[in-house]
Amino acid sequence: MTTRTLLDLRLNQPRFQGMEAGHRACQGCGQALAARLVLEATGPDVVVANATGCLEVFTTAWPDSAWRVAWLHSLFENTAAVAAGMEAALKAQGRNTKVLAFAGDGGTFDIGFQALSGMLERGHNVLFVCFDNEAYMNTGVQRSGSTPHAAATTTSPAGVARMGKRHLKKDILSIIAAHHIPYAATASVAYPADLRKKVRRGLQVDGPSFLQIHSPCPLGWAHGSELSIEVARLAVQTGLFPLIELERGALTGAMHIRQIRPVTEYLKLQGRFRHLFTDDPRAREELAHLQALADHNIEIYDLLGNSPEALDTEGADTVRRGGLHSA
Amino acid sequence: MIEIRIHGRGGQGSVVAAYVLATTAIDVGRFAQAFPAFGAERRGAPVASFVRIAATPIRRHCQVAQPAFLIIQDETLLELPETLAGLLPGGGIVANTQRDSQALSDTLGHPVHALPATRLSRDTLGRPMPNTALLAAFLTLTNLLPVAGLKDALAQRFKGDVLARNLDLIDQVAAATPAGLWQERAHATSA
Amino acid sequence: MRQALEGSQAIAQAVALCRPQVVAAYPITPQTHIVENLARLVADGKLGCELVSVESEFSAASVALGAACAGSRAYTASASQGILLMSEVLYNIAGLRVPLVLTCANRALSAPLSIWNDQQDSMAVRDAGWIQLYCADNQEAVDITIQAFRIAERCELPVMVCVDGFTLTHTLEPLELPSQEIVDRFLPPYRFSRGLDPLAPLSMGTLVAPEYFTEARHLHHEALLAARQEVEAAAADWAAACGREQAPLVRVDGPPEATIGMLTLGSVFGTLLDARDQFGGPPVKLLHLGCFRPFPTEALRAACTGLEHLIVLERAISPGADGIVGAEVRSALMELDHPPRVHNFAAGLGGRDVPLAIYPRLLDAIGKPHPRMSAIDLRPELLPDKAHAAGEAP
Amino acid sequence: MPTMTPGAFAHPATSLDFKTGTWRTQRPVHHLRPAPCHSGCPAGESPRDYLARVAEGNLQAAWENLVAANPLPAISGRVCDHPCETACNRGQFDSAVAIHNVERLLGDEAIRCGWDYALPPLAADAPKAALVGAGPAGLSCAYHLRRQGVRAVLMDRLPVAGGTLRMALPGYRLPREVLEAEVARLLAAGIDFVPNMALGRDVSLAELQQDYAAVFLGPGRHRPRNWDVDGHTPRDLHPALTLLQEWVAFGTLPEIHSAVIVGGGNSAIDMARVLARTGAKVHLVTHDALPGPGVAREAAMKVAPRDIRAAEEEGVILHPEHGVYHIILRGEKVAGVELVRMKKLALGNGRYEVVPFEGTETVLHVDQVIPAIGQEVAPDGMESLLGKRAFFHVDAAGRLAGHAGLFVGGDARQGAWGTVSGAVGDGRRAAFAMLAHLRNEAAAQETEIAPIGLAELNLNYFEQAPRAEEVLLPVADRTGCAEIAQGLSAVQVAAEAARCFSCGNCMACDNCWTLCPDQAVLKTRELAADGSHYVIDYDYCKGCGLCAHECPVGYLAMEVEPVASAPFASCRTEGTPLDAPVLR
Repeated sequence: MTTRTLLDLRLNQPRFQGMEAGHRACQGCGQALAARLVLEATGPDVVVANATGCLEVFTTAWPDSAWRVAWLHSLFENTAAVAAGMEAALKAQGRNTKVLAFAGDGGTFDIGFQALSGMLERGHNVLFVCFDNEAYMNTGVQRSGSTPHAAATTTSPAGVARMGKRHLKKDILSIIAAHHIPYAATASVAYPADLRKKVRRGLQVDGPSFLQIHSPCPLGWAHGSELSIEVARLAVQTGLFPLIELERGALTGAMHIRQIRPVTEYLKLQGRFRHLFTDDPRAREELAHLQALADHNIEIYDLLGNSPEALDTEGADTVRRGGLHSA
Repeated sequence: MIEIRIHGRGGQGSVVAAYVLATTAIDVGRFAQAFPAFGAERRGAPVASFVRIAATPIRRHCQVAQPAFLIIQDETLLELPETLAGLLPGGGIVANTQRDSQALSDTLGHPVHALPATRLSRDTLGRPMPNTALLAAFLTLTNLLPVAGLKDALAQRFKGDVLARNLDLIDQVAAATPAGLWQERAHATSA
Repeated sequence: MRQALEGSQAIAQAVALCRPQVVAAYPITPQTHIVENLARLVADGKLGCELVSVESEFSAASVALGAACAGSRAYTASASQGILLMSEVLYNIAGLRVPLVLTCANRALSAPLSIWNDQQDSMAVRDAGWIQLYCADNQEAVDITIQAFRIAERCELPVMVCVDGFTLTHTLEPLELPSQEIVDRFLPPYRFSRGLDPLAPLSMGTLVAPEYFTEARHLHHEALLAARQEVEAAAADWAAACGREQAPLVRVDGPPEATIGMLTLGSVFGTLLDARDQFGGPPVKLLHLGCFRPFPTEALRAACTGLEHLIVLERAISPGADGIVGAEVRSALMELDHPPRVHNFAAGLGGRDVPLAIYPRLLDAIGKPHPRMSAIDLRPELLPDKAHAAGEAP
Repeated sequence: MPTMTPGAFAHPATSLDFKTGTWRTQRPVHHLRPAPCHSGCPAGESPRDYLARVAEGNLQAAWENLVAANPLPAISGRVCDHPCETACNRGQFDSAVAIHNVERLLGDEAIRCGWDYALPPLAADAPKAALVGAGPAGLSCAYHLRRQGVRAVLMDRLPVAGGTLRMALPGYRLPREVLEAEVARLLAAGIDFVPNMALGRDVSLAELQQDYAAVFLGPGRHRPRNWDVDGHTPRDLHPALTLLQEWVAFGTLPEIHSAVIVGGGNSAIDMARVLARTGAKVHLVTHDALPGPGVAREAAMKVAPRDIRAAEEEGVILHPEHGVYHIILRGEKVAGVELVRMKKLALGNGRYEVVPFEGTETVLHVDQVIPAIGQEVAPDGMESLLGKRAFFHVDAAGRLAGHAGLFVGGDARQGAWGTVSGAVGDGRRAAFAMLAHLRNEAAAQETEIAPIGLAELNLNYFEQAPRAEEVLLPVADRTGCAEIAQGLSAVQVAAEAARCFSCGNCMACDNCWTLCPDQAVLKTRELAADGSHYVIDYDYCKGCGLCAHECPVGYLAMEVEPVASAPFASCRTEGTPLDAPVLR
């Protein structure tokens, strides 16, 4: 019987560890977890184009890098174009290494959108993964196109004149779907098995695929670092972040909600919505507005399950002794 | 000119502490400068911030390499070598810890004033924010600036109940700290 | 009255005093606090302007251009990668002779990526045709920002106010903020002669054929050279209004009989002032270049007459060239009867700290052979061996 | 000192050089805690652990874990009132795990497959102990002594072992062949059984104490307590125990048309059911309450809820929280009884007092009253020890004050559980006390750690799932001694094992490993030293608390980061072997 060193054990884990320990993410970072889960599903034969942002900054402080996969960070706005270039080169060399693009919500919804649309329109065989933590976190929580309505950030503060962000969270998935790509889906760190399944589906299709992963940020959303999974799960169970799949623009899959939770259960855990719980009439109006948005999602994506299913919001994360070997 | 370095963890208000200390100095007619160790403060990661206080305008814009005093917001940082790097011989350390000052002084080889700032702030402010208590202790020990100045500086940032609790905390700590214990050390380095 | 303010906060307050009507905001370290403070003022109803939270710096400059052309005083701020992303728009704004003010919180350029301070970003767009003013400290950042609006609107040229990222933007210092009355008297309401007006519908941004292009570029060049007088006039009027002495083109500090000069841009100037007092040594004239575009050739010649050695300490390197500011200083001083020998060094690249001890090292270096352009604070031990050897004097 | 690379590229996984562990102010720690089913079990079983073995498909390993505490699972699986299920956390989620059915199946499988108790061979000079009374207490104590390598000489006044199990438990609850098979296997495993040896008659206590350094007394309670109401007792008064023993032995009962059984224990319920089978109209009166949520265990009937339900189904009319106020006699013959409502009220010092309520009297016309109010210790051979008392006063480990070397367990003990599992537990605790006595060491103190509650589990990870209910014989067929409860199948038992929350112990569900944002939790195929399947790498763990929050079973808890006494304590480099988690 040998006493194994920690490092020996770390190098022999049953799943591929695409991102190693020692990165500088904040405690409880949803994005760090999401990135590792993605690479567990893709495996090592990938090349990654990564946008500027938290993920890129906390994994590659020279001379250290947390990545075990081939990885390139160029700029904030050109990730999809860089990925397209990589895909073209690999196609020219006849290699079937998969190309992944990693970006935050800023790098996907806003500054990187043009390059993304171009890549989708040209049909490059790339899986674009957006880690959506709903604001510019690396620069200290400024509002982005993905920030939810009424959420407070440093550039959409809850002030006297306004209750957090005025505009709505951009419906990026519908815009992506309008490019009629083979596969586009949303996922959440609260449902890792579902997330990994969708990554594998993204890789299998021939042509561009898109995955938007809800990744809580304890710093930006202002909740305890231990609550990241609980918050992510409630986002799905309230209908505010639906887990859906679109193929060629049509809705082909959805994780049904077994027991719909009111949005207040999700909002009250987060400091970015604290101003909605004062006895200001506008706060009550904004809470009603967010509930209406959730109800709308449930209706148009037909999220309410009529009977308990194995993979609905209560069943998908059910644990089994010995863990989920396959997922 | 006096140079002070404040050590904490991302999210513990080390930068606010530096700004409040410099604001206090400026409000009482002194010249001062405060800035964070520039970098991505990750929640939980060790961070430092710097304060310079002087009688004449401070024109330099560079890091503090040899501080005269340290303020330690999280005692686990005492275990990192870089925390004490460059501290002037005999430089005083105000540390947020339950441990005994003398024991720490012997171990670290510098005069240490220990106070349980986290507990004090949790009892009085209702949440663990050690910076106000540590600043109050520092000013009482060094008489560098009047403690009343610190209260005015906080009045610019907080109001209502939060301000009242902070002022109460300052009085508690000032009363429990040996006034002027490091006064001559503060004087010597400010020449 | 004297207040303790963080650099970014002071700049935001200065901008607000100038009553901008459209502010385009996009976050990038270390500039973000400026747009955050402006957003806080708007959210609290203290600043009545349209805050446009754009999706990238390319759009930040474009929104500002559109607003200025449509008749509103426009402002935006950025840094490093953001400046490069908007560079196409920067050339466009200058070429269109559109007045607006941009704060550049100086930060190194990628690659490799750095979020820390040096001046490679503003230097990279020195030929965009903007007026570029550099601030030695946060008081200058306040004063020059306010002057920038008047300079821009009188010269009909955009002004880039360069402030060292972190070392100034994130440093809290005692600052004087002028009253709203003083600024309103100094800065008249925004008026743009060629503004888009349905009643006088001009066409801007036309296609210019070879027959006419040179003349268009010449007018732009003339305007930029003439802007020197406007920069000085603005400084004089502002000094009178606020009571603080201004040094618009070249600030000189040191005994007239000194034969050694040391020139730099930005916050390192304050460090050199303190260092000279601390280390003493031969008399040294310290120069701060407050205006880099238009290049203040006459003012520089006047300041450098009698110098035998002029150390130019830059905060950026143009790879493969003999310095940026150094090269321009050499060419400006060539026609002097006895031009000083220019010793060109860079320091503090990518945020490396520039300590007081840089002063004696510079004085020591000019006594020995040194490359035409090199980083005085290089750490050879970090270099692979063969490049290390090449680092010696040629 | 790193060397700058062209374009500043970095090599893969070099972040491992940067130990983020220094960021922690709290750390996750594996915290093995007892589950409520263990704390609730008088025999000291840990159902969570053997349910885990069942879930892993290893029934023999499950049985071996079970018999480490209770050697008679086939019996207790059938007759125990399973307080473990009342305590089961899952009871507050949907429905408790059917632990007693799992226990029964394991016991039956052991008998069917002949699994070996694997008692260690006795050394030549092994110490020896004598045990009086081969009931569940005696059997358990002998077994546990033999497990510890002590020769156990078990004697009983009857020709066969089993005690109350054999004499008073009807076949429909405990089939004779199951009782005999399991007791026989236990004795055959290495216990010297001496039948027809009555204390006081064939051997004296003094002789025993002379020959054996340690003596265990487990005589049970076999003398019916005299019962009267205001001094009146009917002439033909038959205590339930004697009638029951007669029925169990010979299947005969006196001619009774209607009767009131007085008492709330198992013998009262069994007497009522046996009598109901003869067509008699049977009432059961007890001042105990019906067991259920919110009813204190001391105030409730000490009978498994399923047996109470069965009695009602078979026609017995229950009158809980009632008492017999008068017996209406015609001469010396019973004509009826006057009942009154009563309640067992807690006095505050853990004792209870029965309070009758005037104005609630009713009359029942029956021709017989049968007291089943429990029995007392038959004092023969132990008169000096008992004195006037009805039971032995001993400490938790069965030590009799003032009589070193003498130990008592089972129903003969004051405050006894009155159940099989209680007796088995007494036997085990006494065995360890005797072992300490034989080796003249101080007895080990059993520290009670609070079991883990529902609030400390993360219920998001469990799904509602109905409890497998065993089939019962239809009422019409409950005539002879055919076993009524049919137990669960192996498939149903596996499903129940899968429903177990595994409270307080790792079930290797991978949550901590999957959800750690810093790859600071590493999965081990082998079992780590602390019995879990994961190792926490404190070089990198930042103490965010996610793993502890998302651990379904509450096995991970956060504790304040211990500040090293000497500052600059060096962090562990990855080369050094682990200290805590040595992998086996």
